[in-house]
Order: sequence, then C-alpha cells, then structure tokens
Amino acid sequence: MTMVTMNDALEGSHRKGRKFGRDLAGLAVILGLAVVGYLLFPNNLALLTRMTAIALLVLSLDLVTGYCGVATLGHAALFGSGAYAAGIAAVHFGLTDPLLMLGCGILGGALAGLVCGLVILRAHGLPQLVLSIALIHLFHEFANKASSWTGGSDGLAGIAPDPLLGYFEFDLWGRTAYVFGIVLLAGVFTLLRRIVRSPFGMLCRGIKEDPIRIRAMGASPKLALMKMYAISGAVAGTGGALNAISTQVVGLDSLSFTLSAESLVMLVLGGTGSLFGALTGTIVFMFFEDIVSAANPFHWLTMVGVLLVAVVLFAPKGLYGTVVGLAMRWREARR
Amino acid sequence: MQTVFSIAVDALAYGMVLFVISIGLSVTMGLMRVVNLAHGAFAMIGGYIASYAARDLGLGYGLAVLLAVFGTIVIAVPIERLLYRRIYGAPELTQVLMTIGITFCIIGIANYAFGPTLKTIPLPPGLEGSVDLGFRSIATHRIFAILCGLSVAAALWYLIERTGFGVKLRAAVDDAAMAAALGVRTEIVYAVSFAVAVGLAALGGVVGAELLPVEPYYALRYMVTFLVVVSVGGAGSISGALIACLLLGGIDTAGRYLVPEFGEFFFYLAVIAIVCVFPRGLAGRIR
Amino acid sequence: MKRTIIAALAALTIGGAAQADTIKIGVIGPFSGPFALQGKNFKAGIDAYMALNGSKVGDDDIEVIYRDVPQPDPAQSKALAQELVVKEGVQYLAGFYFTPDAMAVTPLLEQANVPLVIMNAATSAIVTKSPLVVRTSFTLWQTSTPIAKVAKDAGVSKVISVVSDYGPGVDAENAFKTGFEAAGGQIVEAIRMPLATNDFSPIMQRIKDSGAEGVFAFLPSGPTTLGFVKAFNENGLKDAGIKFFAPGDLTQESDLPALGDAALGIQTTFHYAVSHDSPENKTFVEAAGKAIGNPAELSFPSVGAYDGMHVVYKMIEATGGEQDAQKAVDAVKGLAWTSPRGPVSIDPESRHITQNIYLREVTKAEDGSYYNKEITTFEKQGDPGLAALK
Amino acid sequence: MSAIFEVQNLKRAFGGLTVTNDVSLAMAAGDRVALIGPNGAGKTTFVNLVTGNLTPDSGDVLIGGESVTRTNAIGRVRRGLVRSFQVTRLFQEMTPAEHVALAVLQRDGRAGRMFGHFLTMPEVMAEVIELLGKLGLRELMHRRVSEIAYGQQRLLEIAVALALKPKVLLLDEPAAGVPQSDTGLIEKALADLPADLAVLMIEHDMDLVFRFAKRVIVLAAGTIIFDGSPSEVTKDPRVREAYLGSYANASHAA
Repeated sequence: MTMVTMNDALEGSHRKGRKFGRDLAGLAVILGLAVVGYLLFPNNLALLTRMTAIALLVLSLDLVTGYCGVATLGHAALFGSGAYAAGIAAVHFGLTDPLLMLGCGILGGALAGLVCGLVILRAHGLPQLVLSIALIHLFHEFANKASSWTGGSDGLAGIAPDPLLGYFEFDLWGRTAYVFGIVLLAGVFTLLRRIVRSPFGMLCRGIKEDPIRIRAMGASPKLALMKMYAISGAVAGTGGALNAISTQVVGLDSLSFTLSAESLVMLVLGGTGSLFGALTGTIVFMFFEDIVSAANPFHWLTMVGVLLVAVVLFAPKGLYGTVVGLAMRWREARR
Repeated sequence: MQTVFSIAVDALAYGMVLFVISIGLSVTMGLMRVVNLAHGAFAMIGGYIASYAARDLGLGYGLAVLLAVFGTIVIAVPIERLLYRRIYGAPELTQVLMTIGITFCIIGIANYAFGPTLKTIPLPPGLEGSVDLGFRSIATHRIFAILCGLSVAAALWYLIERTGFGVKLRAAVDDAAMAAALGVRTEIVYAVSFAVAVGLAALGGVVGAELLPVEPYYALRYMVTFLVVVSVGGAGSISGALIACLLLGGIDTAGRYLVPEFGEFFFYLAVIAIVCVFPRGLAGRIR
Repeated sequence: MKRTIIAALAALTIGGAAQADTIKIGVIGPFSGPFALQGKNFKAGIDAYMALNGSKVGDDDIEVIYRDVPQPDPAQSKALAQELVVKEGVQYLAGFYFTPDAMAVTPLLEQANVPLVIMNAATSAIVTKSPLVVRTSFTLWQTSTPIAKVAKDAGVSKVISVVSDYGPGVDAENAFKTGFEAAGGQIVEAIRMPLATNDFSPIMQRIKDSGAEGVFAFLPSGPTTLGFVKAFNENGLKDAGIKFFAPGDLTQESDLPALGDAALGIQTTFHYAVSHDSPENKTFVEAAGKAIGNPAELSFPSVGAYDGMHVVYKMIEATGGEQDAQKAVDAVKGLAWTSPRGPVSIDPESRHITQNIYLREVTKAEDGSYYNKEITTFEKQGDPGLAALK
Repeated sequence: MSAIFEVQNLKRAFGGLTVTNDVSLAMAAGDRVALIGPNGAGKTTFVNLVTGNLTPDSGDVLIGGESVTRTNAIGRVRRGLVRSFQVTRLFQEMTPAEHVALAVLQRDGRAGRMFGHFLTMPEVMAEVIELLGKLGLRELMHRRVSEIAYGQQRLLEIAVALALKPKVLLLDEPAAGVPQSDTGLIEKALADLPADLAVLMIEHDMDLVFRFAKRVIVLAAGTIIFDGSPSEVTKDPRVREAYLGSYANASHAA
C-alpha cells in the first residue's frame, strides 16, 4: 500500500497562488462532468445519481485506505449506516425533510465510522482486512435481525422525502436528486481537498508511512485515525443518505460485503491516495460495467475481470495515478 | 453429554473440510506473500474437473480426484507465469485487484462452459451412506474428509520441515535475495509452491464438494470464509491453520446448534475477538 | 448497472423511436450473477409466450427490454425502472425476482402511469404497496399453508420448523405455523438459521433433539438446498422416519439432477411442476424448453413470466395500446384463464393470482431423471398472507 | 545543579534475564553525554525504557524534575524528551519541508488542524526555512525524501527532532550508516545543537564520541560501569574488561 500520492507530490513544487486555482479546477471538473453526464444521458439521471452516491463512498474509502493506509473490505458499513439512519429517520420518526435526512445520514455514518475505527484499528495488514470483513457481516446481520426497524431483507420501503427546500420534488425524472447529488459531491470534494492538504492530512499521510515516527513526534496515530474514520463515516453517510433520498428505499445490499469489495476495487482501479483517483475509478468502473453488461449480460463479469487484470499489468498505480505519473515524467523531461 | 460429543464430531468434520480447502491459501499467503483471492476459483476448477470426469466420463472417484488436482495445476501454472509473477512483492491492494479480476474471469468462463446449475461429484459406494458411531451417525465422506485433512497436514509438514525443497522454500521466504545468492532458483521454488497450493485447493474443492457444492459462484461465495480461516490461523503456518479451522469450525458448529438465529453474530464476534487477542494469527508468526 | 437490451422483436424500431405502435415492456430480473438461472427462466417464459401468441397485440408491436439486477439491490432496481420509464418509455414494468427490488419500484408507478406485473417476488405485502401491482407468481403463504394440512393428515402432530433467516423464510415459517396450529398440530421449535450456512449437521442435531416427528423447511433454492437435503439424509433423520415437508422452492426442477436420490420422497407443495400433466403445459414446456436452450434448466419462474405476459397482453388489448395504467389493471381484475400450471384467475381485490396448489413428491422417472410428481390438488387457493397482514 | 533529565534505579527483566539493572543517571541543561557499551549491553532496552516504549519493573524516569514513568511515549515527547532513530524513520513520499512543518505544527498543537496549508502559514515556514537552512537542507526542502542522499536524511532526522524544541534529545547512533565522506556534516550539525539542550548520544564511533561528549557513560550487562570524562574512559579497567572480555568470549565461541 505505497501508492504515491500524486497530487501531493506535485504540490511541493507549487506556489501559494496556484492552489486556490487547483481547488477551483477540481470543482470545475466535477461540475463539468455533471453537465456532460446530464447532456449525454438526460433520461438516465437515476443511474448517474447512483454513481454520485457511490463516488461519495469511494471518496470516503480513499480517506482511510489511500491517505491513512488502513486496509478494509468493510467500508460499506459506513455507507449503509448512513442510508439506514436517513431512512429510519424518515419512516419511523417522520423526519422527511431531505436536509434533515441528510443530517441523520451524516451522523449515522460518522457514528458507524467511529465504531468501525475502534475495531479495525486494532490490527494491521491481513488481520485488519479480516476484522473489517467480520464487521461488515455483523452490521449486515444486525440490520437483517432488526427487521422491525430496517425492514430486514425486504428492504426499508416507504421513504417519502419532502420536496427539497420545500420546492423541488424528488420525482420520476430524478432531476432534483441528480442536482442534489452533484451539489453534495462537489461540496464534499472541495471540503476533502482542503482536509487532505491541511496539517491534519499531512499527519495522516505520515501515519500511513510510519506510525512509530509519528509517535516519536508526540502525536497519537490512533487519535488521528479515529478522527479520519469519523470524517470518512460522515462522507460515506452523505452518500448513503443521498441514496436513501433519491431511491426512497434502503436494502441490505447497502451494508454488504459485495458493495465494500466493489468500492475497494473502484478505488484501486482509479488509484489510491488521490481524490481524483477515487472519482476516476468510480466513473470508469461503473460505466464499463454498464456498457459490457448491456453488451453481454451473461459474461460481463469476465470482461470486468479482464479490465482489472489489465489495469494491474499496465497501470499498476491505478488509472489516474498512472496518468499523473506519465504527465510528471513528461514535465520533468521537458525541464 | 451426548450433544457435546455430537457437536464435537460435527465441528471436527467441518473444520477439517475447511482445512483441506484453506491450507493451500495459507501457503500462497504466508509463504509467497500473495493475497490470493482467486484461491476459491482454483478449488472450483478442481470441483468442475472432478465432476466432469466422474459424472460425464464415468471415471472412478480416485481417478477423478487425481485428474482434478493435476488438471487444475496444468491450468494454473500458465496463470502463475503470466500474471501472478507480476504481483509478487506488489502492494496488497494491487494483489487484491489482480486476483479478484482473475476470479471474475474464471467465474465467467465456468458459467459459460458448465452452465449455472449445481454440479455434483458422484461418490464411490464406499464413501456413500453413513457410519454409526454408537451415539449418532456420520456421513462416511466426512470421515474421509477428516482423514484427507490429517494426511495433507502431515504431508505438508514433512515437505516444508524435512525436505530439501522445504529448506529452499523457507530460505526464499525469509530472504529471497540471500537465497538467490546461495544458488536457490527462487522462481522455480515459487512456481512449485504455487502449484502445490493450487493442487491443494483443487483437492479441497473435490473433497469438500459435499459441503460446499460446486457452482460458478463458488469462487466468490466462500472466498471470505477461506480468507478468515487463514488469517486467524496466521498465514503460512500449518499448525496455525489447523487450530484455526478446528476452533472456528467448533465455534460455528456450536453457534449453529445452540443459537442458530444468531449464528453469524457468534462466528464473526469470535473472529474479531481472536484477531484482537492474536493480531498475528494463532500461530503468532510474524507476517 | 448491469443491464441488457435484448430487443425481442425489432432492433429496427429503436432507431425510429417516433413509431407510436410499438409497446415496450421493461423486465427487471437477475440475468447475471448467482441467480442468473432464474432470470434465464423469466426470459424463457416470456419468449415462449411470444412465440406461441405472436409478438403483436392488435396492430401494436410488442418489445421487451431487459434490465439486470443480479442480487437484491433496491436502489439499483429503482434506478433501472426509472430509466426504463423515462428513457425507454416502457408502458409496462414486469419481472422482479426479489421482493426488495419490487418494493423499491412501487412508489414510481402512479407518477409513471405504469402497471407492474410481478413474475416472482413472493412476499405478500407487495400488492398492498400500490394499486397498480398485479402478481402472477405465488406467495410463500400460498405455497406453504397447504403443506401444513398435508403434514397433519400424514399423522404428524409435532413439527420443527427450520427456515433461512430472511424475509421469505420468516413468511414460510409463519404460514406453516398458522396453518399447522389451526389444524391442531404443534410446532415444537422454530429455528431460523443464517442464510450463509454451509454445514447443516448441527441443525440436523437440533431437529433430532427436538423430538419432532416432522420437519418443515424453507431455504432459497440453490447450493444451500443441496447441503440441507444431504445433511438430512446423512445424519440419519430420514432413516429415523422424520418426515420432510417444504414448499416447492426446495425441489425446483433445475436442482433435482444435483439432489438426485437424496431428494426422493420429499413432499412439497407448490403452484407449478414442470411435469404437470395438461395440454397447455405440454405446449408451454416445449416452447420454453426451446427458448432456454437446455430444458433441464426450466423452473418455476418461467411459468410466472409466461402468465405475466398473458396478463400484460390482456392489458394491452383492453387499453388498445393507450397508456392508462389504472384502466389496464382494472381490465385484468377477475381475469381467468388456463395456465400451464392449471386454472388461474386474478383476484379482483388483492390483484394476486388465485391458483391450484399441488402436493408433489420427488420421484424417479423411467429414464432415470427426477421429477415432482403431483399427488393431490388444493384448488383455488388465494393468498392467506394478506389476511395475516391485517 | 538541577537535573533536567534523570533516571533513578531503573530495572527491567525479560523472563529471568535482567537486561537493565539499577541504572541511574542525571543530566543538566547543556550536557553532552555519550552512552556507549558493547553489543548486548542493554542500550536498546535502556532507550526503550527512557522513551516509554517499555515499562520498567522498578525505578523512575524524570523530565524537569517531574516523573514520567507512568507517561506513555507520546506524553514524554510532549514533555520535551525527543529521540532520533538509529535507522532513519522518515516518510519516503514526503518532503523535508513537510517533515519539519509537521513537527513544528505538532509541537504547537496544530497538527490536527483541518484547514490551511503549511506553505501558507508564514510563521511555520519561517521556522522550517531557518531549521533546514541551518542543517544545509534548504535546497532540498521540496524534494521527496526518497530522492535525497542518506547522509542528508540523517540530518533531516535531527532537524525533525529539533523542530520539536526538546529539552532532552536522545540521539540513537546519529552517524550510523553514513558514508565516511558525509560524517563531517553530521559532526557539524551536532556541534551546532542548541547550547541549552541536554543531549544523550548513543554511539559506537569512538572518534565521534570523543569529539562530541564532555562525559561518557559505559553500560555493560545492564549496569553502568563507568561514568566520567572521555579522557579517563579508556583507562578504566572495568571498561577494558567489558569490551575486551566480550571479544575474548567471542573468539572462544568461534
């Protein structure tokens, strides 16, 4: 897990003024993609919204895996907790305002993040992976058992969010949900860009490389990682809440090992340790899956497999990481 | 008291089946340091070959097992040479990506070649039916699985601890560069170990098929179980894997008997507890 | 986002989207993944119906668009349904193997003005979620209630219930319990085991220790069924004379070759057996077998899909191709016809299918294959689960 | 003289083997002390006991007169006891500027800040530039650590320690692994250490010890066998016995 944090490596050579520009550029990229998506698939907004929600999950995973070096195959626990928190708030407590639901989702995700962090951070490497797997199964089983609250395997149906800001309805065409999702993603992305470059982000990258060194500097790796887990939970919870609001149903799949593993695959595919890598991975994976499964539903899995193998062979730092690596080399060659 | 015995017998049988299938993974993960999520896929290939040989070609069970083991190795060796070799020593996540990709491919191909239905491996008459233990009866093939597990454990122990190959393997694991300098051809050692691991996977796939039936999603369905068992035992340790299988088999079996509705909780809470107490696996080996 | 566009009829018409006389039906089901076989059966049933009844209703061409949801994933299901309605302009939604996927779509129907014909998902409550839902499959209550009577009539008065711990399992348990206790039997114990159970020996031990004379079981069809039935035999329960009762999911035809002798003698109640003896079924099996490729893979979802198509065709007839969901649904209320499974009708109130439930026993045919042999018929069964909901 | 750093009767055994036996020493601000000892003398254990990575069976560790025996490693760093590592522990993917900035921010309790960037914090940057400049690393401040020479990495290790503004600095073989040509740089850096800082250096290289230390402590078999001026150390019979004796034993074994 020593993928290079491309952005940050580049960063050192940058002057102050350009960084603000980079933030704007990141925002512009997301909004640009959103507009392109809208124009290309005006009738497929529901799927684009789903992609947005998953992108939030993958970003959240990148925070702990890419920036802190935590190996986890159970990150959907945070996403699902957010989704269920938002859904339960709406169904059982009548909090149907989308922003309130979002708040519940963020809170639920952050809490789940703390719980997961407490357990997962107790080990490293392979055992850590196993702890995360055990956790996601426990979360899943818990939601299955608490069926009077969660609807169990039938799913939590009957979530009916109010119009956003009292005006925009979450309708069949899904425009409100899409715009809502993009605004959330853009907001979260901008916030995360600041966090990963802040002193705290630097501390986390240090922890990823050498926690003992960090301790010798008088900082507590555990504390920092717990903080990061809470933030990660809030981000994943945002994705979960978005999912609950836009689809108006929450299923056990949102707390599943499958979703966790898929999000990890997307992240590694794009490149760990950079927020753009997380976005790239999500978009490429979901589009690729969409295209090949449309072309051949029975064998799309084989093709996805081939894609993953090809990425490892030809773009070992992930798609985004490799592109940035090439760009850097090119720039250096020009110097 | 009878119940306790009964659970113990079930636990032993289940644990040994887990052991036969998982021990190959312990070899790849512990000795070759590859997080090989495609392990289940190789076990599945073994199962398919055995099923095809025994059911469609009408060959004997023993022959089918042999065919399965060697057929799987023949399929796996080119994969090792082309793909796995690139990820030795790569970051764990890269290995995860590659081996998941391989798993997906194998599932897709199996689905295409054999269809989505369950495949069985007909047992020879000697392994069919049950044996009466006095207080209960147990399926004969389970006793067979227990014996297989014990012999695999013994053979592997002998191979690693007592043979020249084992010495080279352990040397290559501890310090590949040093071993190479001493004239050990590490890539051959690795290839052979990989073949052994895959062969064990295939054997496990066949022997365990009564419990974990062969179908295309086998490779994903049980992936987590294998991974958990190996890590709890401590990757690379035979005794660790054996203890882990028996322990987890016992916990699982007892949980399913005593509180079936909370069986999953029971199992995974135990896993968390064990990993927290023994972060390096039961065998306590460092990485 | 797995999806499949298989234009049943005309890839041609996709280009000329303006053509008003193509009516699109969106079908969502598991066409890949571990449940792909069931999706394949959906498609086989639909293809069979269209092969036998033509791909036109009146002047209108019928086009079926498939979308793939490999495992229960309500969010995905809803997104795909939205896409089908908004982008593809489907007038009918159909399919749905899993309950949560169907539940997710019900809130859309009214706004989309689209009826939903459920071809499998078997939880009673779905039809109550929207007045635009019609179901042509079965519910677990429907198939599990009669077996309670069978058990009692077989002289078994103490039964242990063993089900997988998820929605349908709980439904099956409740249905059996209600029916069996009403018949004067006693449920000595009710066990819910995790879905991911590999080794059933401890469960068998529980059954043995409970002192029950019979066991009622429900597991999702597939690999676990095999393990369960084998464990039942190997642990000596069969020899001990413990009777085995289950709804027909356990002995679905596509699993029988793998189950083999182990399944012989198991009695199940279900709405459809591929071996059902009627001219309608012969025609159906022949057509569906051709559509699926390998007739051994034919199973119950195919008949749900076949009859679902029948209902959709009737709806199109009644509305003359206009998009009017309420009118379409009203038109099929009370509709009765002879399905491959026997005489059926749509209950006007619940919009669920009323049908015969058959008691069957797994039997070996002369050619060495296994089939569900129908023994007794329980005629015109509604869905007792709806009553239980109230 | 008030001791800024004190160790009193420190004891630690592993199983039956006493590795640190009744070790006591005291240092005042500005002291330059070298701790030497043959292999297996218990230096590593001693360092771990002092830094808080191991707990002693008995005895006390005091910083500025205050007991830190029950304080963990992190707490001791915050109280002013900072160490460097025998084998550099640096973040390979980060720059020297980031290293020092992180240490500065951590010292000021701002390493948890989730906004801003150190490059835009003038007071942090001033310190970073000053420190790196002093150690001759200014030119390299934005290169990745993996790209700079080992000798310079050792200097960075010292820079990170200094950025934490310690009262007591524990240097664990600061020149280990540095090519002969670069030892001059390290020596200069050591000579330039703040005058009021108490420095305890663990070192093998006797040249360096003699040039740097005003006082030498010899540890053998877990006990202090000598504590005095560098000029006397080689004459001490117990020291000779400890060093030469171990070689005699080694030759027996060989």
